[in-house]
Amino acid sequence: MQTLGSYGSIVAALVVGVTCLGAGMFVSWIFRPDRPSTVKLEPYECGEPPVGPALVRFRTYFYLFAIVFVIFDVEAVFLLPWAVAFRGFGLFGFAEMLVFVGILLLGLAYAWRKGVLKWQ
Amino acid sequence: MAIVEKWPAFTERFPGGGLLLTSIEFFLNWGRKNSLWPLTFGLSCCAIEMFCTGAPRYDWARLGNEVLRASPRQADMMVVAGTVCWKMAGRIQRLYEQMAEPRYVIAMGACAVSGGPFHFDSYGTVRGVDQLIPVDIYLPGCPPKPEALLHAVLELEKKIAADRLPGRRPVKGARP
Amino acid sequence: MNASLPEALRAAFPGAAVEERGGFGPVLVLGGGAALPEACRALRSQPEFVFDVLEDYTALDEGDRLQLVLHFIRSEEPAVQLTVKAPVARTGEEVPTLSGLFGSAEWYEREIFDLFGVRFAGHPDLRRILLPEDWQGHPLLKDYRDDKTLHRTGD
Amino acid sequence: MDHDAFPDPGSMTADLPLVTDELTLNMGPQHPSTHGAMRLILRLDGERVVSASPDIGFIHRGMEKMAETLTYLQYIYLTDRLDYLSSMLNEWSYCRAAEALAGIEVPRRAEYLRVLAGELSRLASHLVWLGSMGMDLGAFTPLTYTFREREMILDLLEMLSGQRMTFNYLRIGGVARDLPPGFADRARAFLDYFAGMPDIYDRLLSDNAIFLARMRGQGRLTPELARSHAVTGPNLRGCGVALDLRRSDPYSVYPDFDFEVVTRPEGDALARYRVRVEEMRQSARIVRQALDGLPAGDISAKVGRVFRPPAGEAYARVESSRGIQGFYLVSDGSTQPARCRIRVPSFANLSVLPELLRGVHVADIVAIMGSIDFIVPEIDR
Repeated sequence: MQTLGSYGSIVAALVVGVTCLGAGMFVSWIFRPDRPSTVKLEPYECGEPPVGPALVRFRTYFYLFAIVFVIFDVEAVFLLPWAVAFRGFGLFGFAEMLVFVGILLLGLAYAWRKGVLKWQ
Repeated sequence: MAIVEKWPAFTERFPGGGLLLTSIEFFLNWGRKNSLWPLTFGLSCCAIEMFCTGAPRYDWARLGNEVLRASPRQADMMVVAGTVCWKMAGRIQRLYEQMAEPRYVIAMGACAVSGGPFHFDSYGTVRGVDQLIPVDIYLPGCPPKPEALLHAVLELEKKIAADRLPGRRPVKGARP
Repeated sequence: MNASLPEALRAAFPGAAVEERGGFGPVLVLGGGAALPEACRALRSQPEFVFDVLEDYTALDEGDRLQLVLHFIRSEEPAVQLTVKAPVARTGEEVPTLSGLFGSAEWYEREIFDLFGVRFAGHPDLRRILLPEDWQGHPLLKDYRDDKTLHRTGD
Repeated sequence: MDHDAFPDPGSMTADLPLVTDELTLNMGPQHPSTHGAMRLILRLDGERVVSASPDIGFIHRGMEKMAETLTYLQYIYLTDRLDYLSSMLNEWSYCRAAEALAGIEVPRRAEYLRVLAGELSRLASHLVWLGSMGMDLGAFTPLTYTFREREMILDLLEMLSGQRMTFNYLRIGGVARDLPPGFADRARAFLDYFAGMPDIYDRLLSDNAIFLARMRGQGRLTPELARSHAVTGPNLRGCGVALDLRRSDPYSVYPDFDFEVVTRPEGDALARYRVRVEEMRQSARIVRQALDGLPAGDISAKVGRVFRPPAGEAYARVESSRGIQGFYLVSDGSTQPARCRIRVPSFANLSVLPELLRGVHVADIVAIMGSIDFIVPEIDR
């Protein structure tokens, strides 16, 4: 493992992940009965035959909500690796992250002021 | 046609095949019978007794059906708890069809078994849910006490334990 | 107050018969279904009646004709009860709806139509409320034969 | 001048109304929060409800027709299947109607036993409501608490009548059995244990910030709308109208008991919730007074084996856990009623739902329906 350096552990983790997932899916593919019927494939609506089209033009408001969520979700993704190696950065790393979070807080304040978070 | 319809019959012909298949069946059935997720499907009085079975005193989570699933896609067992009427009949069939295989049905209460107190004079009641969907366990009582429902689930587990993979030769003398 | 209710009824509704009945309040028998709306409007608005809650609205099958039965109470004194009856022909008679006066009448009338077959003129949404849409016949009539073949699993 | 043919680009800003379609959604017969098989056809505009129309009748067994083919005594056990959470109260209104038909005088001890069993049954019904109300809003803990207390009540009622939910305990003219030995002190032990429970429910739910935020101001019911739709019971008392048959039209031996009729002025879901939790305390008080003041005497009036009331009609009512529950019996002198009309509180209470749900968010539908506390088999009969 010495020669592979730190990448070896990443490859090992990847391999173990894929094989476990693959094995699980393979076993279930072998044993599961597969008898599709027209009623089974219909969308489930509390026991009713589905009524009305599902592809309906939603209000644009759902899209705004989704975007605000994605922004802060991505922020969390960046926070995680930083938080793991937090000890090594010292004051500089901390300040750097403060600036990053600060900019996003600015975005949140703007969204809040514009009333995006309030459902009309 | 799923692959599971073909390979058991194929491996049965080999000398060790039968042993391999029965051990596989044992593990499959052991997994299925100990995690029967019931569909929340209460109609009338028996539904409240089903809640009591889920409540702390009788607690059918001990038998593995902890999670009461609202949608048939994630449910294994449908407990028909209450009076089945003609207006609901079509919906019950649709819900049963939309459940994933392998699925099991417990007809809980005299109403679901045979129309119960409404067997004779009611114009709106289906005399027994087995006119609509195949039923595995019939549980009498009006309403049956939670202990009786726990007993019904145990009987269902015995029945699941005897399940066999599709395509295998039937065991001589076994119940159909 | 309660003792004079039958007299007040006789005074207000000369054409209708007022019967005394044990502990459940007097019975006002109207001439026919057509007299219902203004009778109920009077019962609700006039100061000596103030029957503002239509507690129950149902029908009876009396062989040759049906009888609409309405139970009224006063929300201030629910002890005071009043029953209003109105004879209706078995088929073919359109009774004017009360859903304008009382919100509860809308569903009660749908149920009477569903189980007795009495049609209500001016009802916003007169269709079956309890039985499936394609059910034949009106079950609570005495001559209703429960035909087993009718029952399908149609939804 | 075709200049106006093209609108000024500046005017095409974002505030043009974007037409979006309405989504029709089935909150169908099989749904965890419709408290039974009741379908709600929702027309939604995004998160807001445009209109909601209930579709009922999925558990319509035709019990009113069955009464015409069963004798008076045979029908008692069917009345338990109406509002099976508090079925003693249904039996009570049916027996009162039959007794009024035949003019039977019920002895005082039987009346006390009926009050005792009825109030215990009301307590059990409110406990189920509280548990499922919490579960509807996502709180699972209240269910485990309330069902534990309810099991104790069911043990008491099982001791008394032999059944947990469908008791068949009352008879025309009295009750079927006297108190079993040891019932009184077991009941008192339960009452002492239950005395502190409503405060625990308050800590669990009533003062929970999320619960308050979801319940306060939802489904506001005005007294006029309630009167017009003949809404009765805790829903009506939740909007300030003190209409409780036990006090306003005192039947049976209720004048001997001292309890308060609980009302709240606001009329929203939280007010109905507080009315019911307070009613639990009142019911416990009544049960204790019934136990202490139980008179001696026989438990049933003399009624012949064949009950054949004179021709006539009677309409008797009882304050059930959901409202005014009454039976309108018309007898033609035979052993079977000519007509048995069941006046059911949930039918009227549900008819007000479409008005309450107009313009509401989808998530609040569950809170409002839970606060109205209707039972579907009682609606469909």
